Amino acid sequence: MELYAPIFVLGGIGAAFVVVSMIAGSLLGPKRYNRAKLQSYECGIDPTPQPVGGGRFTIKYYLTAMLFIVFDIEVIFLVPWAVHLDALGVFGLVAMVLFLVNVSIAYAYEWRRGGLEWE
Amino acid sequence: MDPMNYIVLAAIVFTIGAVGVLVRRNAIIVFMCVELMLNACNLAFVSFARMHGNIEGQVIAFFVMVVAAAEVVVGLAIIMQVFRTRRSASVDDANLLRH
Amino acid sequence: MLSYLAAEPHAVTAAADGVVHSTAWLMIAYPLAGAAVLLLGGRRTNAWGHWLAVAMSLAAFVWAALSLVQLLGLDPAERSRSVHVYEWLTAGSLTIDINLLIDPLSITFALLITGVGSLIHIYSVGYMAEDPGRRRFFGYLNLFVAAMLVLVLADNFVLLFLGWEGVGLASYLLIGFWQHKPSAAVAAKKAFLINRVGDMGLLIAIMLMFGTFGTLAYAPVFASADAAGSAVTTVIGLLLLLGACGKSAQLPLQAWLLDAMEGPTPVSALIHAATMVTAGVYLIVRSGPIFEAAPTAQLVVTIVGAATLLAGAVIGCAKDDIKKALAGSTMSQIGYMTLAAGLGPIGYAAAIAHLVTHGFFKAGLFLGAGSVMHGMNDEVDMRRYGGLRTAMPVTFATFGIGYLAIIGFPFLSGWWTKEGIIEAAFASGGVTGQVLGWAALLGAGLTAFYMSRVMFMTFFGERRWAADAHPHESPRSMTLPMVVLAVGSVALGAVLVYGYRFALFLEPAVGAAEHHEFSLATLLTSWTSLTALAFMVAGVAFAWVRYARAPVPRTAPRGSFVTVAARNELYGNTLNEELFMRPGQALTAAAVSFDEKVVDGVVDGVARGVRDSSEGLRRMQTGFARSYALSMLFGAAVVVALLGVNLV
Amino acid sequence: MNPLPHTALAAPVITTQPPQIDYALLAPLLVVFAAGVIGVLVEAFVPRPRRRAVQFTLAALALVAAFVLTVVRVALLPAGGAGLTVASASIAVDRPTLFFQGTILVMAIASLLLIAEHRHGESAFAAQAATVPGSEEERAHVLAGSQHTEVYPLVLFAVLGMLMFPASNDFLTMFIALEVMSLPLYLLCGLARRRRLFSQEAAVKYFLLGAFSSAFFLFGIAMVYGYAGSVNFAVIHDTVAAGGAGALPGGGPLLLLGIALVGVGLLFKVGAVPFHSWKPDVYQGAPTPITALMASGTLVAAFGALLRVFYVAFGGSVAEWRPMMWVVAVLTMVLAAVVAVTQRDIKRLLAYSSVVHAGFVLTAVVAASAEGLAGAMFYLAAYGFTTVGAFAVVTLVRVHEGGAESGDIASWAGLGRTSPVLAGSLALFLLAFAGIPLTSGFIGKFAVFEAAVSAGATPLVVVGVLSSAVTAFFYVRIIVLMFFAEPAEARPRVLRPGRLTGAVIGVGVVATLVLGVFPGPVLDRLSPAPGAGTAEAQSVPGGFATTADLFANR
Repeated sequence: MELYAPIFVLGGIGAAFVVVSMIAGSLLGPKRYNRAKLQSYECGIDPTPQPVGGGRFTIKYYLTAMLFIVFDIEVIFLVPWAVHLDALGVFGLVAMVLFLVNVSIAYAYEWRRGGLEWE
Repeated sequence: MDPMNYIVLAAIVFTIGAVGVLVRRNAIIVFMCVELMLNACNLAFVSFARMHGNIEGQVIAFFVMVVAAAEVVVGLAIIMQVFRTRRSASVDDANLLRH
Repeated sequence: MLSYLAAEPHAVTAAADGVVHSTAWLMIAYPLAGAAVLLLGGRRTNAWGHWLAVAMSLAAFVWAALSLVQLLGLDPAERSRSVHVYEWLTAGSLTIDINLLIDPLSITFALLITGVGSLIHIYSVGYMAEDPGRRRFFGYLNLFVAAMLVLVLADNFVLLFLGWEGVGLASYLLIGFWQHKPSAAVAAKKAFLINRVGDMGLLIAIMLMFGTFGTLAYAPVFASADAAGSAVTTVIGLLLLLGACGKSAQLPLQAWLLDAMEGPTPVSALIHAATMVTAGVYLIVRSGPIFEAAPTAQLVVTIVGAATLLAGAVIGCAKDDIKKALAGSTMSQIGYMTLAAGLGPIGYAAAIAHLVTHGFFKAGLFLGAGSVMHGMNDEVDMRRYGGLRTAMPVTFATFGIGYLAIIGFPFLSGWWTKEGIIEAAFASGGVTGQVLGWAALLGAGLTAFYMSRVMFMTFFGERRWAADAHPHESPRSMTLPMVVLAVGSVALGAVLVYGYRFALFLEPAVGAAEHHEFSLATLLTSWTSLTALAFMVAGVAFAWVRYARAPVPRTAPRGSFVTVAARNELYGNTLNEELFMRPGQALTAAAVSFDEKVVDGVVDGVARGVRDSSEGLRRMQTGFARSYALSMLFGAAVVVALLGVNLV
Repeated sequence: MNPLPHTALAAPVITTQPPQIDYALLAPLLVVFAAGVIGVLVEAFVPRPRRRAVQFTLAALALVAAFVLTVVRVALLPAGGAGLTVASASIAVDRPTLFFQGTILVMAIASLLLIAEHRHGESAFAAQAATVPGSEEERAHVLAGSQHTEVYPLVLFAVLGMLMFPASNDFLTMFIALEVMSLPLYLLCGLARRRRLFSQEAAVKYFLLGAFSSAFFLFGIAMVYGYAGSVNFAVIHDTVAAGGAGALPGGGPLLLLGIALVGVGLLFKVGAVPFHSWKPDVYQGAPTPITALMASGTLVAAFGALLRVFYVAFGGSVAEWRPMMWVVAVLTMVLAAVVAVTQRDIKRLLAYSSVVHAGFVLTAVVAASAEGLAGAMFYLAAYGFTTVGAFAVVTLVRVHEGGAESGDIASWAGLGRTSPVLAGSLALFLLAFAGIPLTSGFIGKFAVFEAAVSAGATPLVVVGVLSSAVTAFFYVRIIVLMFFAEPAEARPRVLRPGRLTGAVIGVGVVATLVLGVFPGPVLDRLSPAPGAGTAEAQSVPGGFATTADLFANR
């Protein structure tokens, strides 16, 4: 149990800091809202396209996010394969190539059917 | 530390997810609760893998992550489509089919 | 795999079986082919289809007759033959073969079904001449004959069940044949519902038999019935009885038969009088060894039979509709057979003999009724008949013979066979035997009364016809079958019963029973026979006083041009009737109301209960995905709990 | 729970040997998968007008080829013994697998014909699913004649999952198969051309509840893994059989919890009460050809998996899970039959009927014997043919020419007069559902009830018989309505069956009759030859030491 004590302490400090600073900020900080502050990105550039009804992002972001998840998650299989590349040999290589071909076919479909176009 | 505690934690997380599915109306949140349940399963798998000293549980956890991602994509697509039709993501609004 | 062939000692190969027996399946195939051609052939077969149906039915009859000849050529001990057709299904350790059992009992039935069936086919050619659905009608009739043959020729319970369902289907189709009449549709539905109860009993009995005996072929099941213990056989017996009650319209499942009279009259004659409704009796006699191993079940069978024979007779007294009066009579007569079948081997031959003769005279009576209706513009109310004997002489003569046969007029068919049942009832001994015997005797008196009532109201007395009625004799194709059936009603009883010929013939199938030396003198002078005769005379006399000597009140014609005076007369007469025979009326009213309120009430109540709970459960399907998830979680909790029990 | 000995927490040993894979035994799966992938490429590169023809040809060829390969594989199995396992024992190729895969492929081909049926350029699927129902955009797509040819690869992937599901020999493969089967089906449910709100709602419900149930399934797997330290069925079975040697100390409760939760996941897929609530809604909302696929193929696959899990992995715990199956089977047979009585929509009615039939098959599962397995297999095949045929008939009865399907049963009144052949076929299917003799339904019921009775589950069979009496009532009600009732005011329009739909109905009729009249050859083949078990070790009827010996698992 002693082994974990520093971790718990650190975690406790971190949490306390978050809570305290949020409360303190809302109590102490000045509140002057303007248009720029309410925007999604406070860099001054308007998001395209605009959120519908103020605040909600358009569906296109979700679409891209979904595509990202699908292709991103495949790396899960690449890492263990890479770690044991030697032991798995040709079999592993062929298997991984086939796997990547399949993923690229999905990518090709996405691309040809306009999933990657913003408008 | 008794590794069984992780299993208990997994069970608790799983229960939280299950309860969330029952009490939340927003389809996205219902769905997130399902993902929570899957993650609880993953926690249980890796804990058991540790306890048994074999690797199967970890391998399963990897696969579960991929499956969960695929499920996210399919699920979000469906929920999004319904939202566009009904302008509502509440699961309770979709009840034309009943009795 | 225990197949029938292994256990049956005198089953022989096809080669040794002789041509007729080895091709016994043709008996079924002929009418089945006829049905297929008629039902699938469409309008092309309209012109000649009915003759094809008649030919197919006759062919089956010829085959049955040839089978009988071949059977008689065998040594009595060899007279139970199983003919293998093909292996139908193998499920685990159970193999069901399509085997046909040719033995005296099944051949008797096959002859009755195809013989009476053919006559009724011929009759229907005339009766249905004007009906646009005639082709379909004959298709169903042929289908019925085929299914009924499957039922009686089966050598195992599964095949029997196939035929059982088949006749149910054909009966259902034929009751609802005139679908444009809402009452016919309702009647068909009622028959279906009530029969389901019986069928379920049979099916559960079959499953229990499989569970107990590990096979469903007759021979091995019956061989081990004794060893199974009386608790099991009693349950099986009672379930079989439930099946029999449904099919044979015995209490408490009798309600459908009266409504079934909505079907065309030839159907009432063939299915609801001569053949299908006797399938229950066949089932009980065939399953004799099971009942013999379960005395309690046997006792219940006899009680059901006795109660039905009285209830049916009382209902027969109350109905003005000629077909419904005859239907009540059918119930009552089948009650006799059930009673006898419940008495064990001593009663089997009596039951089957009565079944055969009843098949003839009751079919004849129904065909006669149909002929009357045919001549009277489909009028069924006997109060609108009267004095028809001159207008329809052939119908009168044949109906009259059937009438004399059913009331047990000496030396006609019914006398011989009913006497057998009464005697068997008394011979079974003890208080039960006395009660059953007296019930049978009382039934004989009631039979005489209500049948005389039908006879007098229809053929005697003044003419109470509707204004537009022009009664006329029916065409030759209708009267011919009636004549043949009348001949059977006269002679068949003596042929079967004299010298215990029929009992000896059936012995290989149902087992031997004690019987003393036959002598006509003892039969004539026995006290039961004399008492029955006295009851019969009393019944006829009473009916004569009530319906032949006194004028019969007529009810309002359907055209509703009735005068108020006629109505008053009717009311007055009703009052007279009420005063004159209040006890009888009360009894009949009670019987009818029991039939309508309690029995229908139970059937309706069950149906309504299912429907209401269905509506309630339907509401649980709320359409909310979250409530579905909740029910899943609930289910998961139940499942976990059920497995958690193992830890305790 | 006691802390584990410290040695158990040692770093896992990783063995990395490339696995030996017998590709010939996996050929049907690979063919279907390859066709699905090529289908995606077709979507990407083949010009729009030719896609449908190419996709249909590709899918049909792949399914037929897979079926042929499945039949050929029967010869590859060693004589005697149950079969082989492939790919590190993750897939079992044995007689049940081959039977289930063959059945699934036949059902898939039939459903594919319904999916491909076109009238006036219209299929059962939305022109463009991404458009909002009722919008201008949707109308534009309809007018342009757009169509979703993605349906074909999706169906192929779903079929791939179905083929893997009953063949899986470990829980990981089974879980993947479950998802590969389910994910495309979720999407396909939402693609109906008409009544799109219903369809989308069906997709959402199916998806949310399906994901919910697979979470239970997965947690159950985790528990079983925790008990046995492996997800391989044979290992789990052996661990149980060895009385827990090699299992997690004190892990008994884990196993029970695992059995329960895995059971929940599988019972959800077969639609047993109380996990059935998705079925009526989804069956009603989904495009009818997809409903046909789910009611036949998915049901067969799910039962195949259920049988394998409970007979092999949990084959040593029959006494533990039997009471649970009893309760579920009784609930399923009784409640679904009762609810079905008052249904007014034909697809909902068929959905409840599918639930009841699942209950009948569960009685065979309860038997835990060779007969139970054979009975369930026969029942599923027989039911599959009949139900595909029934749904094919449903696709033809429309509100008006070119309109939506007329699901309201009341509007089917008098159909027997206007379309005797169609109504006759449906009547035959309904009679088969009701279990009337000389139809496949009777033989199937007989086989499963017989198995249950031999296993001593007579009360269950009594409930089954009562329930089938109730079901007969509502099936016959439809027949009566079609043949004996006056045609309704708003008479539906009955389309002439196209060649594809006609073929499906025809095959359904023939299969229903042939399996009813001559079931012998099929039933014979399903009854396993007495196994190697010695006479003393025959705890399972038919000469098997355990239910696991009915399958190949090593």
